[in-house]
Amino acid sequence: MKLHEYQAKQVFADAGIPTPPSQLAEDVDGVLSAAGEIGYPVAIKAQVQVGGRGKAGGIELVSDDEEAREAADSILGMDLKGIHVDRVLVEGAVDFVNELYVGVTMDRGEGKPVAMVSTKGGVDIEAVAEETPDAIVREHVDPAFGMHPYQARKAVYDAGVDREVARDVASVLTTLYELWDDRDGADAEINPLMVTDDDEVIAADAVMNVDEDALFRQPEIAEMQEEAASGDELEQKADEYDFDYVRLEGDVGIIGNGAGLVMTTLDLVDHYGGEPANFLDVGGGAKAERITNALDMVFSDDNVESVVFNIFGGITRGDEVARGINEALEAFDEIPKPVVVRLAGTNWEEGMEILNEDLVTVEGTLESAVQRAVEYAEEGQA
Amino acid sequence: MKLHEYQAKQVFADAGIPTPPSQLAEDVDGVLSAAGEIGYPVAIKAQVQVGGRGKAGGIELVSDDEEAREAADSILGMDLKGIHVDRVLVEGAVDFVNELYVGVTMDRGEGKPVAMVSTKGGVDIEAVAEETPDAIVREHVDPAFGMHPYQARKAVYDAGVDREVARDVASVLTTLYELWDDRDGADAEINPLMVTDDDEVIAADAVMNVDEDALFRQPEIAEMQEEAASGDELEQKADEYDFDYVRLEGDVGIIGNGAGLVMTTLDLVDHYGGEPANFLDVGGGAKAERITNALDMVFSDDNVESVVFNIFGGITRGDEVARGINEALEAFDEIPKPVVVRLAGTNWEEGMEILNEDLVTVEGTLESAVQRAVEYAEEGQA
Amino acid sequence: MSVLVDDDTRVVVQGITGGEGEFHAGQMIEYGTNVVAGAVPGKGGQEVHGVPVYDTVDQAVREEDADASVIFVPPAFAGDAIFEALDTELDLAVAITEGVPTQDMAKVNKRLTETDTRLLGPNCPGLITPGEAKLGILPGNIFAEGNVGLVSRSGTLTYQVVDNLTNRGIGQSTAIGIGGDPIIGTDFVDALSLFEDDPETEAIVMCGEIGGEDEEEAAAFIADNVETPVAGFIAGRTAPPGKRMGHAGAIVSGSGTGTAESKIDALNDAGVPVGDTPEEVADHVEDLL
Amino acid sequence: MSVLVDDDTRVVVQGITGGEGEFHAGQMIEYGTNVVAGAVPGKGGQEVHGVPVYDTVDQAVREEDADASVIFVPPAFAGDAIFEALDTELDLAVAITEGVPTQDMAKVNKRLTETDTRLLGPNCPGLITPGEAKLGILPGNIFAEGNVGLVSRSGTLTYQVVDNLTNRGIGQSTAIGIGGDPIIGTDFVDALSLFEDDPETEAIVMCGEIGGEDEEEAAAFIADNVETPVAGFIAGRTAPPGKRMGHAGAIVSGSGTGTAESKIDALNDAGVPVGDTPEEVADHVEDLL
Repeated sequence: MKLHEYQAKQVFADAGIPTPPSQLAEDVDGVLSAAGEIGYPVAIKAQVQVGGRGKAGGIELVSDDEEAREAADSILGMDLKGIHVDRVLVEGAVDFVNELYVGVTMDRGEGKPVAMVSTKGGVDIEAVAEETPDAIVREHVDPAFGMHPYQARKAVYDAGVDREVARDVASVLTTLYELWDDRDGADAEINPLMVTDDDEVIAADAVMNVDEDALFRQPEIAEMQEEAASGDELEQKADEYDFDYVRLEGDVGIIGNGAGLVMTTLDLVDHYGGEPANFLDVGGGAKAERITNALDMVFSDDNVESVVFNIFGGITRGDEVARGINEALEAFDEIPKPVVVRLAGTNWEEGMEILNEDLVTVEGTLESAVQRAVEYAEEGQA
Repeated sequence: MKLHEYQAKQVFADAGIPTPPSQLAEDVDGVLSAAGEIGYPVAIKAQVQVGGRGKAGGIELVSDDEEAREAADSILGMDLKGIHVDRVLVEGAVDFVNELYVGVTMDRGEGKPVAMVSTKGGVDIEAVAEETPDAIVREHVDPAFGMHPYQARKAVYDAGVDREVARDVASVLTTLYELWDDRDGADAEINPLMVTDDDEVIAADAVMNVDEDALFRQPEIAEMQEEAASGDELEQKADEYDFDYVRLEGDVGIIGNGAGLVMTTLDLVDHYGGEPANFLDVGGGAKAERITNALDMVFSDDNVESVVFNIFGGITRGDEVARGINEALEAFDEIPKPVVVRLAGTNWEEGMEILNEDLVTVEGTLESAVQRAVEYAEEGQA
Repeated sequence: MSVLVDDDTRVVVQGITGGEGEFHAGQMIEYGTNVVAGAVPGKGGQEVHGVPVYDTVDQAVREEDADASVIFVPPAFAGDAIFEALDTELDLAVAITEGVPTQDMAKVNKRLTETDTRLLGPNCPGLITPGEAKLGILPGNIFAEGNVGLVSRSGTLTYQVVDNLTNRGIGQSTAIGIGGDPIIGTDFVDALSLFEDDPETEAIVMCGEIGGEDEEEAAAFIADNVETPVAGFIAGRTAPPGKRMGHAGAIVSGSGTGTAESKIDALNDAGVPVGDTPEEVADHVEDLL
Repeated sequence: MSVLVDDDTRVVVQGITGGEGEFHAGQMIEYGTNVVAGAVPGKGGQEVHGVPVYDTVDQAVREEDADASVIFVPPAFAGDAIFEALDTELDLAVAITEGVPTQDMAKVNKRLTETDTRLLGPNCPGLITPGEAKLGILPGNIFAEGNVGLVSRSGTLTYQVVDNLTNRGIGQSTAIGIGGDPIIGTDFVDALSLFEDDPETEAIVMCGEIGGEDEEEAAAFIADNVETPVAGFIAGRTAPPGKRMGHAGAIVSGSGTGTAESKIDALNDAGVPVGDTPEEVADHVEDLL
């Protein structure tokens, strides 16, 4: 779960990392009053979670009321890579001489946290990682001990950070690690960490991704989640229903249990010439209501022309799935789009007995179910 | 550094460990008013750091004002194993059905922390450890990970704690470990941890010893240290001077550098028929002032008839030692007791040049220095 | 003719008094698994399905000589339950729980370097040696005894592939679901190495998916160390880069590795035929046997 | 004719810009020790006694091929400095610092199980191979080249015993001060085993003191594993039970072990003569040679 910049900055500032003064604003007047309090020049930054905000016109540096009004007018309400901008962060501009990068993430391959420092901050750090990997110093952390102070120093000195600010940068990195550790971070990054000409360091941006599986013990972060919710309506609905859902471009709706099996179903739709409309994993052990919600999700996507329901029961039981499908479809006067069902595994026979076959098309294998759904979608488009 | 019971109880209570209601009192009125607020019966407990307070008459259970007044009168001002009692803790008496023991300490042999639980609480736990070692369950903790919750449960269930209170006892043990860890504990113990007939657990005593070497990062504990100061005047003086000092029964005062060498000097005093008056280690790298303080310490002990000064310089320099001895002794019109000096190691020649040999007896070897001091002491007693 | 578990394996079920734990303990027993104990703090002395429950795993191991554990404990307590299992003398701990916080698993991962107990999972379906024992939630009836070893990151995809094999009369020596979380115990390389050392396993099926580099590493391991023939499957060919597909494993980094293409190429380079569909995987296995 | 260090040992001094660090780095160099670098955060690029200073130990090891470190860092930062040393490719780290919090050392002790770097100390005088190298604060002029290995828990007691030996013309192969803290790196058994394996060490002196059970363990080790003759000394015979004498090691638990008597008995049982005075120890060594 990714925090908005303004949320992450607050979390960082509370932990003692220096950040510029800033205020959130929702309209032009708010922007002007914030800028007045902070003092020009200020940056006006769209609070949407898309990459490359700056290049897309979502960040402007302004030095008086007139410029601020103009920038606020243009950014508030704009559509940034498909997301509507309804809030901006007004932030004191920092006069910097250097831009650094510091970050903490989980190195999945090593199975341990890694702290990173680079003097090539302020740019696309993924590109730096790709093109000049040695420009990013990586220090792995033993999660039982946590990050030792010397490790922060080692990363900072090895990265070639100036000796004048090295201690402060090491201290920011240490705090960032502790934050990442305390808050169940997935990634925590500052890019750029600006260095001013009087050797102050200040976090000009803030990224904080939190492990969704740990939100139960991060109540403050969980509270931020609502505010941080994605702009896409369908994805918001998926959040509410607590589904793993990804919207795609095609017309064959897909529902299944287990990421691997659902991905395989997508692959087969492609294999048989169709185009998947979505990825939707109901997870393990879904009960009837969850199945009903899944159908609701998929039908909410106007692009969908057919649905394939592929359940291989382990922990999930075929009878519950059948009950859910019946309930969902019996609520309609007319079934919106054809639904193909394939049930296997735990209690599949019981499921088949329960399933109202007037409402769905039943197939015995994954391959035939997908082929049938692709055919239906082609008919729908025709 | 050992906290008083009332200080340790406060620390434990702040961490969420249930303790009985209690108030500190310094006079009879204070005891009565505290007892009035808490409600009878209460225990009146002398706040002195000696073992076996109860047996020595330092703890009394009273059930009305009259008994309280009598007990307060007898305990306040009493001399408990050589320590004057000037404060008592007035504490609500707990009606218990069982007494447990829980503790956390450093297992020096293993080099790791160990959590302990026993159902034989309420008695001398050292005796239990000696006689029925299996009655104390020991769970070693990996200090990098800290104590896992399952470890607390394992210790508690293996000790045979009743299932009705096991979860609460495990929770107390977990908190005790965290406290011990956060506060740089040497030992943290609750004996007894009382179990009431409605299955509540409550810490009826509290022991907390803190690593003196870690006091620099435990400001709250360090502040308690003054209040917790030992009752012995000479040992208080040693605390002020920051010496490792132990007062003994004999008449040969001993000053040296390094615990092993000082102990060896004591052993030699004994070997040559004398009796050591004290152990005093000035530590490594002592400067002149510290040497002056050491002589002041030893002369403050009225039993002392002679002093042997044995310095083998490594980090400590002979010239500094000589300067300190001169300063200390030149301040007297008459040297109080004969001082024998033996200097070796770093800068011993420079020291010998500086040393005012009119004020001291110089010896070239440890053995001869000790023998001479023993002779002086015998002459002094004669 | 199996790896890791057989009908001698003595199983303790952590969380046996919870809904899932009780249900699947029953299913395991029904399948013939030798479930000898349960472990649930505070429930010691009870019985579930006729099996004695202990307060701690250690007690269960001591009293019932358990040598493997299956963990059905809610995610908030699963990390602790895994540590509890790892700190006994068990040979194998199987963590079924889905949704264990990644930082908890990083700590577990550290402990794994210090213990001889093997971990499978978390967020995995467990493993099964058909006809002998199943430890986990796999639907026993789709498996058949045989000589194909199967290892998979995905639970339900495993069932799908097994179904295709069994329907053709191809049985399995052991099927291992390693789980799809970012940090897991037993990985592809571990499982491949177990099957390679098992004289009765005559072919191996490896089902991977997009994200991470485990399949690439497995391919390199196969090229150097595995003589038993291997057939592969990779889920997620059509997943768009940068999108998260279900569990955390399924993120395509877009940086060359981690994509379906990179994994399939690596496997092909190691001489492993990769099927486009589960049916094609079964075709390949038939060819290899 | 030495263990652990000789004139090839390349030494980095952690904390070389502090008062003690600078003084003793000078003393070490004067003695002939090959001090190749200092390490102090923020002081990289400076020089002390003509030796280059680096910001991190890792840089010093990389740039100057250091293989041993001596740590003069204040107690609050010493634990971190020890970790820094242990996490490089150094063979040996010697921690002189007195007053390192015990819980910091418990964590260090855990790391020692995971690294190949040997730790000596903390709160120790270091070690010396007379005529070749000294790492630490021992006064070099009292030592003489020879064939007696010495290991001691106490710094100044070491000097005393060495003085008695040198005065009789008995030189030392290497003298090792292991330190008296509750948790230390190299212990008696480690040091005894090094001397036993050194063909040039013809006798060993072991100086212990009251508290703990290290001397008892060492005695058992000697009985089973050490053929080189050993003489012993135990400080604290007259210490009253329950009193703390200086550093934390010197607590007599009163429970049978840890007392001077128990240690002397254990050593005698292992065939080790124990002197009543440092002079007597020298007598024993003369007999053993």
